[in-house]
Amino acid sequence: MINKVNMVIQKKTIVAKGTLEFVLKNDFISHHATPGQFLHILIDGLTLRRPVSITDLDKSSGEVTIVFKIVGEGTKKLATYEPRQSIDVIGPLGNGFDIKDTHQKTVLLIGGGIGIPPLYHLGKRLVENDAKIISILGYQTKESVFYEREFQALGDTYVVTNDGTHGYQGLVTDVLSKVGSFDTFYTCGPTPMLKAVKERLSNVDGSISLEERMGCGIGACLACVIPTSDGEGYRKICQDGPVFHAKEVNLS
Amino acid sequence: MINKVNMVIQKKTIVAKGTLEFVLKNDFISHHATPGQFLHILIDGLTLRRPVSITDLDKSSGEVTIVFKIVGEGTKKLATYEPRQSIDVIGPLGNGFDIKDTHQKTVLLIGGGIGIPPLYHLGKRLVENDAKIISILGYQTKESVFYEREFQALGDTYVVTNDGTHGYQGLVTDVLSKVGSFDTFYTCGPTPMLKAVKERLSNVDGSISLEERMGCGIGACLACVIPTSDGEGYRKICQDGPVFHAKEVNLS
Amino acid sequence: MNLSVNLPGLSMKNPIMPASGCFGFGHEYSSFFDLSTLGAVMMKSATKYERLGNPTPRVAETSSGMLNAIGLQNPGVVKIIESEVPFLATYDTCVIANIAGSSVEEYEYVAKSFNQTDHVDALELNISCPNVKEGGIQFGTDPYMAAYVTETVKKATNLPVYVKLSPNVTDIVAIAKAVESAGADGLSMINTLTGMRMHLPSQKPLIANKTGGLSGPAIKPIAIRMIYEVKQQVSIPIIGMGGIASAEDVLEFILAGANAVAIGTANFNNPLICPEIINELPNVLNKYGFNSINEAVGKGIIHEPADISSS
Amino acid sequence: MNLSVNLPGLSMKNPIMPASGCFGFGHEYSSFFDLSTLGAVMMKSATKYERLGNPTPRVAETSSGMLNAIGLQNPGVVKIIESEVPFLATYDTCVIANIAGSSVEEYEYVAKSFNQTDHVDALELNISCPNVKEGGIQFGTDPYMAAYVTETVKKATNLPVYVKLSPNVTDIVAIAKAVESAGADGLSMINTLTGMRMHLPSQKPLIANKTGGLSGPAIKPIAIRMIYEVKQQVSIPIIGMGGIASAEDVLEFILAGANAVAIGTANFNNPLICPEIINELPNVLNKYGFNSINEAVGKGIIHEPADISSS
Ligand SMILES: Cc1cc2nc3c(=O)[nH]c(=O)nc-3n(C[C@H](O)[C@H](O)[C@H](O)COP(=O)(O)OP(=O)(O)OC[C@H]3O[C@@H](n4cnc5c(N)ncnc54)[C@H](O)[C@@H]3O)c2cc1C
Ligand SMILES: Cc1cc2nc3c(=O)[nH]c(=O)nc-3n(C[C@H](O)[C@H](O)[C@H](O)COP(=O)(O)OP(=O)(O)OC[C@H]3O[C@@H](n4cnc5c(N)ncnc54)[C@H](O)[C@@H]3O)c2cc1C
Ligand SMILES: Cc1cc2nc3c(=O)[nH]c(=O)nc-3n(C[C@H](O)[C@H](O)[C@H](O)COP(=O)(O)O)c2cc1C
Ligand SMILES: Cc1cc2nc3c(=O)[nH]c(=O)nc-3n(C[C@H](O)[C@H](O)[C@H](O)COP(=O)(O)O)c2cc1C
Ligand code: FES
Ligand code: FES
Repeated sequence: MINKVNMVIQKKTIVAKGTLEFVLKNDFISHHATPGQFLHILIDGLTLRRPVSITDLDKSSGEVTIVFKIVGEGTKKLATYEPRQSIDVIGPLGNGFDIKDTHQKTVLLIGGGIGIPPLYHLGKRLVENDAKIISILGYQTKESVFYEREFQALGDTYVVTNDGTHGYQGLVTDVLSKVGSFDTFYTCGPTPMLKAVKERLSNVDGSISLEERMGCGIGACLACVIPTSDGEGYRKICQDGPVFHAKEVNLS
Repeated sequence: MINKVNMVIQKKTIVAKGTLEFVLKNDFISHHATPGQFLHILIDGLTLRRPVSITDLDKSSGEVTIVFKIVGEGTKKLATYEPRQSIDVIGPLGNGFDIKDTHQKTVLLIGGGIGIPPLYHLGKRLVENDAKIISILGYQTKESVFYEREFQALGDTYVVTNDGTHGYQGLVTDVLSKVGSFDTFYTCGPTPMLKAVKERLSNVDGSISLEERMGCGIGACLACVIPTSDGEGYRKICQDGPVFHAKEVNLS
Repeated sequence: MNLSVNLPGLSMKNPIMPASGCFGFGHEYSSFFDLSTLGAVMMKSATKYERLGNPTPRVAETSSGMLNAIGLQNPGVVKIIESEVPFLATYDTCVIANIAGSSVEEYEYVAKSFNQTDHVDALELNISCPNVKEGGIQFGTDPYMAAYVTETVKKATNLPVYVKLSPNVTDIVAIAKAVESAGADGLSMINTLTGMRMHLPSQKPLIANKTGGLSGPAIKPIAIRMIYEVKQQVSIPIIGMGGIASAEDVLEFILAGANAVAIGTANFNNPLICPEIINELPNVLNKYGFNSINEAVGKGIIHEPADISSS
Repeated sequence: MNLSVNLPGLSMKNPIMPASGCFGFGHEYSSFFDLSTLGAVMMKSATKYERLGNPTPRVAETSSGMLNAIGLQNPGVVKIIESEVPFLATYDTCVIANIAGSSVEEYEYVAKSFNQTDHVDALELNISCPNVKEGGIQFGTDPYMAAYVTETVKKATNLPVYVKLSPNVTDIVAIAKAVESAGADGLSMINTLTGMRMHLPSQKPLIANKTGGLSGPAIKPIAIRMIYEVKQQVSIPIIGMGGIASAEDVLEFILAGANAVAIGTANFNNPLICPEIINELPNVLNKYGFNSINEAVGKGIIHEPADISSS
C-alpha cells in the first residue's frame, strides 16, 4: 500500500558533517513500511521528488526517521526545513529486504555513506528476528561518521574510513576478511562499492539495495531501470527494488 | 543613488483583508528614499522582482514601511515571510513626487486601492513642508480599508468605497466636488481611476503615479514604458516615473 | 458545471487525461485514485516489438522542468493488448493508445493491431519522440513525412487518429495543416523540446542518451503559443499539453484553443494532480465566467495579425 | 586562474558579458558595479532609425523564465554612436554592437554606421528577434537568408561579425553552417523561444504583442543542447546564452562548447550577477579540475552518434 501523506518534522539533528536526521511523524507510513523501503519527498520549487530511505521507525509512536546527506539542490533545500513544518511524501515505496529466513542466522550488513541509513532499520528488525548482526560501515572521513553507536548496539561493528581518520583505513571490502563467517549479507552504498562487494562475495547469497535517478518513484515512468543479469530486460528500482538478490541484476 | 540591499522584516501586520504592512530596516534606503519612490523586491522562486512603493520611513530608526495587497503568486509568497527574515531589495527606485512648491499650499491626495500606500509617505513630507492636506481614499469595500486614521491625522480625509459599505459610496471622482479648493493634486491608483481624475482635473496642475509590468526596474530593459502626450515617444515608468506630470503622459 | 467534452471517438466526462509515458498503463496510479474520474487515459507509446529503451540515467531535473530519455521502453503492442488494455477497460474512462515507430510500416502494424480490441477509443501517433532517431524524428519535423504516416495509419484503422506534434520545428502550423489534410481527426500537442544538461563532476552529458526531452512548467508558454497559432489554421480539435499543473493552467490552454488537455510531468510531482484538477476546474471556470468547457475553447484568440510592432 | 578568452575582435579578461537587450547601454548597471570588470558588453539592438517598440504589457513572468516583447525599441544607430558608445568607451571592456533590421539593406546600413566609431570591437547580428516580423524573422529561420544577410554585412564592415541564432528552428546546425560558410566570425546562441501566456481575467494574451520571447533558466537545457550540436559541426567560436544564472551554469555551457557566455534575464533578478559570477568562476573551474577557460571548452562533448537507443 502506497499513499501520499504529510509528515510533520518532530526533530532535526545534525548527525555528521552535512548529514541530517529528521524524525517525522505519520501513522500510515510507520505502520506499513518494511526495512529497505523509501520515501519520495516533495521539495518546494523542484520538479522531481527525492528518494530517501527509511532509517528507523516506531510503530507505537508513529515516528519515522530518515538520515540524508546534503549533496545538491534538493537535499540542501530539505535541510532548511524546520521542526513543525510538514513534508509531502509518497510512501512507503519499493520492495524492501527479505528477512524471513534469517532466524538464528549470522547476517553481515555492509553499508557505504548514504547507503548506511536503510541498514539500520533492517538491522533492528533482524535482531528482533533473532539473527546475529555484524556490520561494516564505510565513510569518507571521520567527520562523516554517523550511527556508529547505534550499529554497535546491534552487534559487532567495523568502521572503515577512506582516509583512515577513524576506524580502519580503506574500503569496506578491506575488512571483509576480519568479520568471520556469516550466512548472508545485505549491502547498500555507491555502485562501485556494491560491485566490489558482489564480486568478493559471489559465493554467498545476499541482497543489494540500488540507487538510480527517479521520476515517478512508483513504477510508471520507467526512469529507474537496471538490466537483469539474464540479459532479458530491465527491472524497475523504485518498484521491483530498490533491493534485489545480488545475482539478479547487472551492475555496470 | 540605487543599491541592492537586504532589509530585515521588523514587524508584519495585517492592515486590511489580504493587505499586509511590513516594517523593514535598512539605513541606506531610509536615508535616500523620497516620497513616491519604490522598492524592487526579490521573491524566492520568481524570475522577476516585484515593485512595491515606500509607504513611510523613519530616517532616525532606519525603518521603511511597505503596504501591499495579495493579488498573485508573488505577493502571496511575500506574505509568507516572517519577522527577522531578510528580503533582497533594489532601491530606492524611480523619480518621486516633487514637493518643493507646496509650502503653504493646499494639496489634494487621491488614492485608489494599492495606489494609496505611496501617498501616505508623500502626505507626511508635505505636512512637514507646511502644506495643507486633503485626502480622498478609494477602496473596494469596508474590509479593504487601511490607513484611514493615519491619513486623518494629516488632514481632512474622504473615504469612498465602491459598494458604500464604508464612507461615501462610489468612485473617488464622485467626492471631488465636496473637497473645496486646492492648488495641486497628487494621485495614484488603477489606470481607469487615474484617467477619470486626469479628465476631471484637467485644468489643475497635478502629478500621477503609474504602474506597469516591469523587468529590470532601473531603466535598462524598456519593459515599463508609457507614451508621452506629445506623441514623440515613450518614458520609462521605473526610471523617469513612476510619478509624472499629469499632462506629460498618455493613459490609454 | 458541464465539464464534458466530445471529440472524435472520445466522449469524455471531463477534458483531463494523463499524458502518454507519464502514467504507464494506469496500474500504479490506480492505487492513488479511481481512474474512472478521468476523461481519458493516454497509454505509454507502443511499438511493434518490445523495446528496452535507453541506458540510465534517463531523467534529470531542470529549472521548472525535467529531461527524459526513456527511449520508448515498452513490451510491444501484442503484450499491451493482452495485458494492459483489459485493466484499463475495467474503468469508466476513454482509452487512447499511443503509437510510435521507426518506420511507416511499424506505425501501420501497430495501428492495425489495436483494431483487435474493443477497448481502445482512439489512437495517438507519436511522430515526435525526440529520443528515437532511426527515422522517427523525421516524421515529426517534415510535413510530407508527417502526412504520409498519418494517411497510412488512417487507412489501417477504424479508430480516430490524433497526431502528436513535435515542438522542435520552425513552423508547427505547416505540420499541423499537413496532417489535417492527410485525414487526422485531431492533434495532440506538444511533445517535449530536445534539451541537454552537463554533469560537472563527470564532464559528460547528464542523461546517458546525451539529449532528452524537456517537459514541465518550463515549456508551458511554448505549448500555449503553438496551440494558439495552430488553432487559427486547422479545424480539427486539439488536445493540449506541456507543463500543466493547475486548473488555471488548463484554462490558459483552453482559451488558447485546446479542446481538452493532458497532464504529464505533474503526475510525478503529485500523483493526485489529475483528480485534483478535475475537482478544481468548475470553480476556475465559474470564477472567469464560463458555464462549460466548450464555451471557453479558443476564447483568448484575437483574430488579427499577431504583430503589432510599431514601425 | 586564467579567465582570459580571445575571440575574433574580442580580447577579453573573462568570458562573461551581459546579453543584448538586458543591459541597455550600460548606464543603469554602472551604478551597481564597475563595467571594467566585464569581459565585454553586448549593447541593445540598433536599427537604422529610432524604433518605438511594442505596446505594453511587454513582459510577463513564467515558471523559471519570462516573456518579453519589447519590439526593439532603440534610438537608432546614429544616436547610439553619438550618445551611448562614448560612455561604454570609458570602460576597460570590449564593446559588441548588436544589429537588427527589417531588410538586408537595413542590416547593411547599420553595420556600415558602426564603422564610424573606433570603440566597437565586434558586431552581433540579431537575425532572430521573434518580436519583429517585417521579415526579420525570416533571416533567422532560413539558412539561405541567414547566409545572405551575413555575407552582406561582412562586406560592409571591417569588424568581426557574430551571428545570433534563433532557437525556433527545426535544424539549428543547418543555419549555423550556412552563416559560417557566409563568413561569420562567430556565433551567439541562443535568442529567445517564442512563447505566450493567457491572462485569465481579460481572456486575452498577457503580452500586448500576443507572443513574446521566452528567456531565463527555463530555456537553459535547450540552449545547451543546441550549442552541443552546433559545436561539433562548425569551427568558429560560440558565445553561449540562455538562462545562465551561476558560475556552474557557465561551466555547463563551456563544456557543451561555448567559448564565452552572455547573461540576460538574470541581470533583472540580480543586478550584480555578472561580477558575482566572474568572482566565483575561478573556484568552480578549480573545483572541477580546470586551470583556464579554454581548457574546458567543449570538454563535455562525446564524439559519437548522439543516439544510444537500444533497439
Ligand atoms: C531508493 C533510494 C534511497 C535513497 N536513500 C537515501 C538516504 O537514505 N539518504 C541519503 O542521503 N540519500 C539517499 N538516496 C540518495 C538521494 O536520493 C540523493 O542524494 C538525492 O536525490 C540528491 O538530490 P539533490 O537534489 O540534493 O542532488 P542533485 O544532484 O541536485 O539531484 C539532481 C537529480 O538527481 C537525482 N539524484 C542525485 N543523486 C542521486 C542518487 N544518489 N540516487 C538517486 N537519485 C539521485 C535527484 O533525485 C534529482 O532528481 C537514496 C536514493 C535512492 C534511489
Ligand atoms: C511603481 C509601482 C509601485 C507599486 N506599489 C505597490 C504598493 O505599494 N502596494 C501594492 O500592493 N502594490 C503595489 N504595486 C503593484 C504590485 O507591483 C503588484 O501588485 C505585484 O507586482 C503583483 O505581483 P504578483 O506576483 O502578486 O501578481 P501576478 O499577477 O502574479 O504578477 C505577475 C507579473 O505581473 C506584474 N504585475 C501584476 N500586477 C501589477 C501591477 N499592478 N503593477 C505592476 N506590475 C504588476 C508582477 O510584477 C509580475 O511581474 C506597485 C506597482 C508599481 C509598478
Ligand atoms: C518520462 C516521460 C515519458 C514520456 N513518454 C512519452 C511516450 O512514450 N510517448 C509520447 O507520445 N510522449 C511521451 N512523453 C511526452 C508527454 O506525453 C508530454 O507530451 C510532454 O511531457 C509534455 O507534457 P508535460 O509537460 O505535462 O509533461 C513523455 C514525457 C515524460 C516526462
Ligand atoms: C527584455 C529582453 C530584451 C531583449 N532584447 C534583445 C535585443 O534587443 N537583441 C537581441 O539580440 N536579443 C535580445 N534579447 C535576448 C537576450 O539577449 C538573450 O539572447 C536571451 O534572453 C537568452 O538569454 P537569458 O536567458 O540569459 O536572458 C532580449 C532578452 C530580454 C529578456
Ligand atoms: S521512477 Fe518511475 S519507474 Fe521508477
Ligand atoms: S522595468 Fe526595465 S526599463 Fe523599466
